[in-house]
Amino acid sequence: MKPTPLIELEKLRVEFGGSAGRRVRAVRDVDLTIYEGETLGLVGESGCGKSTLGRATVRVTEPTGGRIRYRGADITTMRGTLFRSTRADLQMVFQDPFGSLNPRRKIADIVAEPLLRARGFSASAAREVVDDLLDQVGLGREAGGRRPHEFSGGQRQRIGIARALAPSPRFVVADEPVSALDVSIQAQVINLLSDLIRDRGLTMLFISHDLGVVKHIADRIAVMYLGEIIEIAARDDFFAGPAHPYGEALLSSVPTLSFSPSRERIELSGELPDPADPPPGCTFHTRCRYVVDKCRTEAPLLRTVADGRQVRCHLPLIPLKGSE
Amino acid sequence: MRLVLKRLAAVPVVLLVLSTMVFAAIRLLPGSPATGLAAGGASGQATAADITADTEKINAALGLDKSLLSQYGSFLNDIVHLDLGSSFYGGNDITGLLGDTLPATIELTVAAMLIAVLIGMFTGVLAALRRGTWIDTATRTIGTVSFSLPWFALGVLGIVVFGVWLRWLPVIGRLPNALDYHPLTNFVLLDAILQDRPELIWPWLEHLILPATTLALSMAGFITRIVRASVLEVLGDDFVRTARMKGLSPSAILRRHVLRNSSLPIVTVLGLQFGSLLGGSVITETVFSYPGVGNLLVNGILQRDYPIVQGAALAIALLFTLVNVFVDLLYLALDPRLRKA
Amino acid sequence: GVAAEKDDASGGTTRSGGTLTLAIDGTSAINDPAFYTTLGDWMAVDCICRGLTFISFETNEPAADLAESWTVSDDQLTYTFKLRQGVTFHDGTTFTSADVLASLNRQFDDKDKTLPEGSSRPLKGIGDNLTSITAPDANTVVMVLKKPDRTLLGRLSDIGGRIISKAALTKYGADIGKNLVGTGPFKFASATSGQSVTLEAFDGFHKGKPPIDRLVLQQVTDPSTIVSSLLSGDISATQFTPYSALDQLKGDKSVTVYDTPKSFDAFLMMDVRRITDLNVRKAINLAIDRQALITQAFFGAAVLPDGYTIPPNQDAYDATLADLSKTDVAEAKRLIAAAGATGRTVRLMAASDSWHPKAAQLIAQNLTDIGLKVETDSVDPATYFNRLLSPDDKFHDLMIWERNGYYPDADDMIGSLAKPSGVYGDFISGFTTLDGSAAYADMLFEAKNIADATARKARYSEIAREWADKYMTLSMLVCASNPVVSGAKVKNMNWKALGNHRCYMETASV
Amino acid sequence: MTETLLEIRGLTVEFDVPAGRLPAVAGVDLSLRRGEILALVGESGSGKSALSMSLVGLNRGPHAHIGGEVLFGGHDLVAAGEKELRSVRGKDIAVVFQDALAALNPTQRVGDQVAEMIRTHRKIPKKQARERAAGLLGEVGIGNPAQAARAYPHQLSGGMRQRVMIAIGLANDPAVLIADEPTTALDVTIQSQVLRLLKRLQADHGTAIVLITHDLGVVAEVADRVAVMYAGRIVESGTRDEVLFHPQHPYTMGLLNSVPRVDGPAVARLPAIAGSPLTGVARPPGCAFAPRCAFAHAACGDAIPPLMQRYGGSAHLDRCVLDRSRDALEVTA
Amino acid sequence: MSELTTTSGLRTAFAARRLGRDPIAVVSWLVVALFVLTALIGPLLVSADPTRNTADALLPLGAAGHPLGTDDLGRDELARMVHGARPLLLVAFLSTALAAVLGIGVGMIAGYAGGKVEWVLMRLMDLALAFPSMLLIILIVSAWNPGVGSLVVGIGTALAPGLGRLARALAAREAGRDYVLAARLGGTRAPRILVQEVLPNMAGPMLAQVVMTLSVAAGFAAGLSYLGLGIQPPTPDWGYMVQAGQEFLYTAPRLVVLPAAATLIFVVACNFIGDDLRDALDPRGDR
Ligand SMILES: Nc1ncnc2c1ncn2[C@@H]1O[C@H](COP(=O)(O)OP(=O)(O)OP(=O)(O)O)[C@@H](O)[C@H]1O
Ligand SMILES: Nc1ncnc2c1ncn2[C@@H]1O[C@H](COP(=O)(O)OP(=O)(O)OP(=O)(O)O)[C@@H](O)[C@H]1O
Ligand SMILES: [Mg+2]
Ligand SMILES: [Mg+2]
Repeated sequence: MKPTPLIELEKLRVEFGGSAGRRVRAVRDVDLTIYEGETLGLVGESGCGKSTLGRATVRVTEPTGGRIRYRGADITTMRGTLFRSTRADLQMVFQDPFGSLNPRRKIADIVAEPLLRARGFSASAAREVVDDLLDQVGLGREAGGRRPHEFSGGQRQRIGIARALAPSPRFVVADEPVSALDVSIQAQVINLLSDLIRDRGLTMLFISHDLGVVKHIADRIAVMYLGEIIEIAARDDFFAGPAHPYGEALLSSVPTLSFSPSRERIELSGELPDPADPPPGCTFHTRCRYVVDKCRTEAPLLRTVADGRQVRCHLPLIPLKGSE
Repeated sequence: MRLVLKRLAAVPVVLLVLSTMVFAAIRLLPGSPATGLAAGGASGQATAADITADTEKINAALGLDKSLLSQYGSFLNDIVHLDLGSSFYGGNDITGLLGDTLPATIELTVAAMLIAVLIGMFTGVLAALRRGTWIDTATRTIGTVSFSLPWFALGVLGIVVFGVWLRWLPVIGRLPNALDYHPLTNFVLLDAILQDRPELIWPWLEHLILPATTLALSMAGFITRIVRASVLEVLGDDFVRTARMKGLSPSAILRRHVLRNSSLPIVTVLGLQFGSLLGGSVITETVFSYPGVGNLLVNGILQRDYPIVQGAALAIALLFTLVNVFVDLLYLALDPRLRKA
Repeated sequence: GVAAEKDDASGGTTRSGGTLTLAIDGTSAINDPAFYTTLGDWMAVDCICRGLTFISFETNEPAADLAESWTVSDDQLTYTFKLRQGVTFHDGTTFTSADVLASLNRQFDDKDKTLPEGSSRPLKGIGDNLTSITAPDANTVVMVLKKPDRTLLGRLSDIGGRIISKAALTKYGADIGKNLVGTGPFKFASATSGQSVTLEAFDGFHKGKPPIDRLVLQQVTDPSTIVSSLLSGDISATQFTPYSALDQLKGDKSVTVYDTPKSFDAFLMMDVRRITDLNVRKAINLAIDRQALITQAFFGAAVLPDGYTIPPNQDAYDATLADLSKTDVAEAKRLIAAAGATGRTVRLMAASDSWHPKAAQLIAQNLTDIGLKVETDSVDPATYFNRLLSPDDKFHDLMIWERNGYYPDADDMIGSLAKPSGVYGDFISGFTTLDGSAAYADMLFEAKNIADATARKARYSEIAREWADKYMTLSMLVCASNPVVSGAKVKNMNWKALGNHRCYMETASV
Repeated sequence: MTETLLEIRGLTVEFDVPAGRLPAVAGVDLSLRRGEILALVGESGSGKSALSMSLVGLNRGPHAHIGGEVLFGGHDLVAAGEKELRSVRGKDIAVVFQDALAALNPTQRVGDQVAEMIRTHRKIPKKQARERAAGLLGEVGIGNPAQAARAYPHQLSGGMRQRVMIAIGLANDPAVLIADEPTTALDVTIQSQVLRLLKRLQADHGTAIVLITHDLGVVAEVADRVAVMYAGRIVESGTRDEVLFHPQHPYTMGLLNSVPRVDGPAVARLPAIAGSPLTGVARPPGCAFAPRCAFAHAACGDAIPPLMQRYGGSAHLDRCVLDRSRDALEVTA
Repeated sequence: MSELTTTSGLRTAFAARRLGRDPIAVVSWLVVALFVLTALIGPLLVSADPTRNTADALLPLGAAGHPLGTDDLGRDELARMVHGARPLLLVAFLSTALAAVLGIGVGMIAGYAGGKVEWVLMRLMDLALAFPSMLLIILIVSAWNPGVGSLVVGIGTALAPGLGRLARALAAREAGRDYVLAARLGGTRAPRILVQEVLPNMAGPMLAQVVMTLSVAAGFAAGLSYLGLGIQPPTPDWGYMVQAGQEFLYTAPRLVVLPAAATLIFVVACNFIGDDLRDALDPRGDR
C-alpha cells in the first residue's frame, strides 16, 4: 500500500531578526513529506532549526516563505474560522513541562480549551472527553480539578500530551517532549507516546537531539543541520549506517553503555556555525572529514540514494541510486 | 559601533517629534500672551481701544495671527536653524536664555544624580549584603520614606533648617550676588578652571548643596531599592558562585563581580530617573530661586510666554533624550553582551 | 523688628560699599521705560534713569530733578523746563535737551524708530494732548499742550518720563531695553531673564555716588522663600513680603519691618453687563466684611477704605466717603431679596497669587451669607488677565483686583478707575454701557485740573459718591500697603517709595 | 590509585524550605582516591550537586545545614571556617559548573577570569597570569587562545565556554576537580570532545575528578568508579564495570534498563521504573526506593538498609536488603 | 484581579502568609484602609464645615471645639483634614486606574502582538516617556481648567507609559510561553488569550507596580495642587493646604505639617504595600 502524504512542506523557510544584516535563517528551503500514520524523528544539534521547523509546520511560527500542505490543502496563509478548525487537527507537545501549562488554570480547563474553542464542544461534553483523556495518559480523572504546580515534571508532560490530543488531532509535533525528564520518567513518557501513536493512528513529527530516544519511537529519521535537512532515511537504515558524514559523526558520538568504550569515535572539530552567517557551499564542509574542494563552493542538493533515502552530500557514504 | 551610531541617528527624529508635541501642547494653553502684554503695559489711562489695537499689533508682531500650520512651518524652520525665537516679553533670544539657564540645571541635576547615586549605592549594597537584618529593614524603610518625600517639602525644610536656623548655607540663587562672574562656558567649575578663579568654587558649591541634596534625597531612596534588588539578584547568579569557588574573598567578589553586573539594571533606571529629577528641578528651582531651565519654564507658563515654554520644554526634553542616549551608550560600554553586533 | 520712628533717607550718606539685593517679582531682563514687562524691571529703570521731575513719596509734590526749574504759562498750556547742567550719562555723554526730546518722543509717538515691538507707552496720554515739544537751546525744553493738565509734572516723574542718553538710543535703537543708559545713581551691569538684574553704583551721579557698590534685583517668586531669604540674609530688602509673615518678621531682630503707607486699592470689580441690577451690586458692596479682609487676608497691613478709592496717603483722601464702603449684611440681604436675586449664581474670579485667593474665599463666604450662590475661580495671573480683558469671557461676574498709585495723585486712582473708556470702565466692568457714563470722562478731566487743592478734593469726593451711588461698578475692599521689610543692616533706604514699587536706592547702605 | 584524597563521612545537607527541612543529602560515606574519576549518578534532585557543593562549602548559607565530616589533607572541611575554606577552594579543590554561560561573568573577558583564578592563590604579576591563562586555554583545546582570552563569554560557543570553565578549574592544578554535569547542556558531538578533554587532563595532571552526571552513557565512557545516588543517599557504589554491568541495587538496574540505547535493537516498550523520584521533605522510614521497587516486600519499609558489600568485588557496595538470584535480574550488556 | 483571590493552592497560601509577616506592611495596609475610610465616611462624622470662614483665625492645636485648631480663615482644621482626604484619594485612585487601563491595555497588546504593532505602540510610549512626567502633566493640566478631571487625565496619561513598559515586557514574556502557543493551537482567539492566559500571569508584578503608581500619582496630585494647578480653593485639599499653609511655616507650622504628613504617610504606605505585594507575588519570591 502506498503511503498517503499528510503533511507536505515545500521550500519552507523561516527567518528571524529585523534588518537585512543579521537575519537568522533558521529554516532554509526545507522540502519534507510526512506520511499518514508514521512517526518522523527529527534530529540535529542545538540551534539547527528543529523547533522552528516544527513550529512553522503547525504555523505557531509564521513561515517567511514556502508552502505547507495538509492533506493536500494549502494552509500556508489560511485564516479565520476555517483555519482554527483545521489547525486543531495539528497539535504540539512541548519540551518544557513547567512553561507549557498555565499555572493559574485547572488541568481540566487546560485540556478542555481546544475542545471548546476549536471543536465547539459544550462544557459538559468536553468534560467527559477530558476525563477519558486524563485516564488514558495515566493521571486519572481526579487530576482535572488540580493545578499544574501540584504535579511533577513527568505528570505535567502527560497533561501536555492530553491537551494536545483533546481535539483528536491527526498530526502532532512533539518538540523534545522527554528531554527535560529524568531517565526513569523519560521511559514512561516514551512508552505512553508509543501507545497513543499506535492506538490513535497518530502521525507525529518527533523532535529530539537524543538519537537513543528517536530510535525507539520513530519510523523514519530526518537529520537537520543549519536549517537544512541533510538526510532522510528509514530508522533501521539510518542506525545501520548513515549516508551523510554528519549523521555518521553524530551517531558515533553518542556515549554508549558498553564494556568497550574505546570503539571508534569520529570527532567533529568545531561547532555549529552561526546560522546568521552560514558557510558557503555545503554548510557542513567546515567540520567534515571527507571535505573536497567542491564542497566549499557548491551547495549539494538533497538527492535520493539507495533504499529510497535522501541525502544532501556530494560524496554520500552510501552509493547513489543506480550507480551501484 | 553601529549600535552607537544608530542610537545617535535616532536623536534628531526624537527631537522633531518632541518639538511637534511641544508646539501642539503649548498652543493648547489657554490665554494669549498678547492681551497680557497689552494689559501689563496699559496704565490706568489707556483706553479699551488702545488695548485692542495693541493686542492686534502684538499678535501680528508675534506671528500669532497666522494660521497654525504656517506657525508650525516657521517654527520648524527656525528650530533647524537653532533659532528658538525670542521671548514675547522684550524679545530676549531664547537660545541665549537657554545658554544661561541650561548649564545651571545640568549642574544641579548632575550634582543631584551624583549625590543620589553615592548614597543609593552605598545603602543599597549595604542592605543587600545585610539582607534580612535590621540594617536591611532600616535602610529600606528610610529609603522608601525618602523616596516618597515630595521635593517641595524637603526643599522648604532644608531652607528653614540650614538657611534660617543654622545659617550654614545660602538659600537662593546659584552664586552670591556680590561675586563678579563672567561666564565663559557658564559651567562654574569649568570656568573656575579656565579663568583661573578658584575662589568661585566654594560659593558655587555652597549654593548647590541644598537644592541638589533636596533633589537627590528622594531619588537616593529609589536607587537604594533598585541597587538592593539588583545586587541581590546578581548575588544569586551562578558566576558569583564561580567566584566563590575560586576562593575569592567576599569583598573581592563584590568589587570585581557583583558591582559591575548589578550596575546594569541600575544604569537603565538612572536614565529614566533623570526625567523625574528634571521634573523635580522645576519645583526645586522655584523654591530655591535657582536660575535654571525649570525656573524659566514656570515663568514662561505663568506669563503665557510660548517661545519660552517651548524652548524650555524642548531643552528639558533634549537634555533628557541626550542623557538617555548617554545611558544607552554607557550600558553598551558596561555590558559586552550587547556589543555582539 | 519694627522700624524706628526716624530712620529715613535723611541720615548721612557715608559710603558703605557692598551689595544690596532686592527681591523682585520677576525680570525679563528688559529695562525700557516704554516697555512694561515686570515691576522688577521697572524698578531697574527707576534706578538707571531719572526724569525731569521727581516724586520722593516723602511728600506728594513733584520736585525738580533733571529739570532744574520750570515755568507754566497762565493759560496752563505752555511748560518751559530749564535743564540741570553738568549732568552726565553713564556712557559719558552730557545731558542736554536733545536727550529729553529723544526720550519723551518714544512715549508720544508710536512711530518712533527706537520703540520695541509690543511696547507700551505709559505717557501716551500726554502725547495725545500735546501740540508741540521743542528745545530752543541745549538747556531748555518747551512743551505746549492742547488742553490744560495739572498732573503733567507729576506724571513726568513716572517711569515713562525717564530720560535716556540719546547717543545710546541711536546706538541700540529698539534694543535699548537691554542696554539702558541714563543719569541715575546706578548703571546697568548685566541682566538675565527670570533671574536678576545687576546694577553698579554710578560715580558720576549728580547727587553723589551712592553708598553701596552694587544693587541686585533678584527674582524670588516663592513666598516662603522670600521670608526665608530675608531671615537668612540672602535678600536685603523687598516690598513683596507675604502679609502673613509680617507678625513674625516684626518679632525677629535680624530684619526691619517698615510701616509702609496704605497706598494701594484692593477692590472688587462688578461686570454690570452680567450683574445688571444696581441693587444687587449695592448688596454685594454691603455684604463684604472688610475687617475680616484686613485681619485675615492682609494681616493688618491694610485699613478700611474710608476715602473710597483714594488711599489715605494722598491729598484728595476724604474720610467722609467711608459710608460708601460700609458693611450692612441685613440691608444687603434685604436688597437681594427685593431684587429677587436670592439663590442666584455669581462667578467670582481672582488671581491665584498673593492675597487674591484668600480675599476670594472670604468674599465668597460673605456673598453666600446674603443668599447668593458663588462659584470661585482662582487662576494664574496670565490667565486672569486674559479673561479680564476678553470681552466675551464667560467666566466672571466679579473680579478681585488691585491698583497701585505709581505717582500720588487722585487722577491716577479714581481718575483711571472711573473713566468709562478706560480698561476698568470698558473691558472689565462694562461701565461704558450704562446711561450717563459718558459724562464721567469730562467730569474727571475737569476735576483733575482744578487748581485749588481743597476744591479739587471736594469735587473728587462728589464724583466718587455719585459714581458709587448711581452705578456701583466697583466695591472697595481695603486700602493696603506693600509691606517693605529689610535686613537689620540696611539703613537709609527710601522705603516709602519702595512701598509704591518705586526704587530709589541712592541713599541706602548695607 | 589507592591513596585516599578526600574522605566523606556521614555527610548530611539539609535545606530550610517552606514545607520544612529538606534532607538533600541524608548521610553519605564516600572516598575519593588520587587520580581517579568518580562518577556520581542519579536522577534530578537526588542530591548530587548538594553533596559536591558542600564539599567546599559553596552552598553554605543561613538556610543550609551541613553535617558530617569531609576530610581533606587532615582537615575537616565541614568544620573549617570560611577563611580556611577559601584557601582550599580553587587551589586544592576546584569546580566546573554545568551551565558555563551562567557560571562565567558576562562582563569580564574570559582570559581575565582564568587569570583571576591563578592570581587568587598565587601572587604573580597580572601580565604573567594572563600569559598563563592563554596557555591554559590552549591546553583545553581552544584554537586561538590569545584571541579567545580577549573574548567575552557570550562571544564563545557552548563547547568553548565549557572548555574555559575547565581551564579555570585546572588553573591551579587542583588535587580534586568537581565537574557538575559538565556536558549536560552540550550536543553529543561537543560532549564527546569535552569528555575526551577531561579524560586527557586527568591523565596528564593526575587530578582526581568527581564527575556528576545523570547520563549513564557518559559514565560508561569515562568513569573509573561509580556511585549511584537516590534520595540523598548512595544506593550502590563500585567500579564502573561492577556497577554498570553487574548492578546489585534494583534502582541501578531499573535505571540502566530504562535508558533508550542507540546500540542494540529498538524495543517496542522501554522497561521503565514506575512512579517518580522522591524529592519532598517527608522520607519513608525504610528504603527510599521501595515505593517504586518491583521487588519490594514488607521488610523494605522497616529500616534504612545499610550500604554493604554482598557480591563481587570488595569495594562493590549496595544498599538493598533483598536476597535474590542475581541472574534473574541481570542486565543484558 | 479576581483570579488572584480565587487562586488556591500553595502559591497563594504562601503569598498570604508572607503578606501578613512584615509588620511595616501590616501597618501600611491599615493606614491605607484608614485613609480610604476617612475619605469615604469621615466627612459624615465631623460636624464642622470645612469651608466656613470664621473670625477665629489661626487658633492653635487643642483650641476649644477645634482639636486641630483653625486655619488662617478661621476654618476648622480637623474638618479640612478629613474632607481634604477626598480629592487626593479620588485623583490618586482615578488617575492610577486610568494609567492602569491605558498602560496595561496598550502594553499587553504590544507585548503580545509583537512586530509592527508593538513597534508603533512602543514608539508612542517612548514619546510620552521622552518628557519628564512632571513636564508632561503640567502641559496637559494647564491646557485644561484645573480640577479633578484635568488632574486625572494629566497624571493618568503621564503614568501610563511606565506601566505600559512593564506590561509589555511581561506580556511579551508570557506570549512566548508554550501555554500561549498551545492555546493558539487549540483555537483560542487573541482577546481571550490575553484575558485568560496572559493577564492572570502578569497580574502579580503588575499589581505591585500599580500600587506603586498609586503612590506616585498621589505625590503628583499633591504636587500639582501645591503648584496651584490642582484642586481649587475653597475645596479642602491636602496639596493646596500645604501651599496655602506655607505662609505660616514659621508661625503655625501645623498648617503645613498636617497635610504634608498626611500626604507623605499615604504615599509611603502605598509604597510599602507595593513592596510587600511584589515580595509576596513575585514568583522569584517563592524560592
Ligand atoms: N523567535 C526567534 N527569534 C530569533 N531567532 C530565533 C527565534 N527562534 C529561534 N531562533 C534562532 O533560530 C535558530 C534555530 O532555532 P531552533 O530553536 O529552531 O533550534 P533547535 O534545533 O530547536 O535547537 P534546540 O535543540 O536548542 O532546541 C537558532 O539560531 C535560534 O537562535
Ligand atoms: N539552596 C537550596 N535551597 C533549598 N533546596 C535546595 C537547595 N539546593 C538544592 N536543594 C534541593 O535539594 C535537593 C537536591 O538537590 P541537588 O541540586 O543536589 O540535586 P541534583 O542531584 O544535583 O539534581 P540535578 O540533576 O537536577 O542537578 C533538591 O530537592 C533540591 O530542590
Ligand atoms: Mg528546540
Ligand atoms: Mg545538580
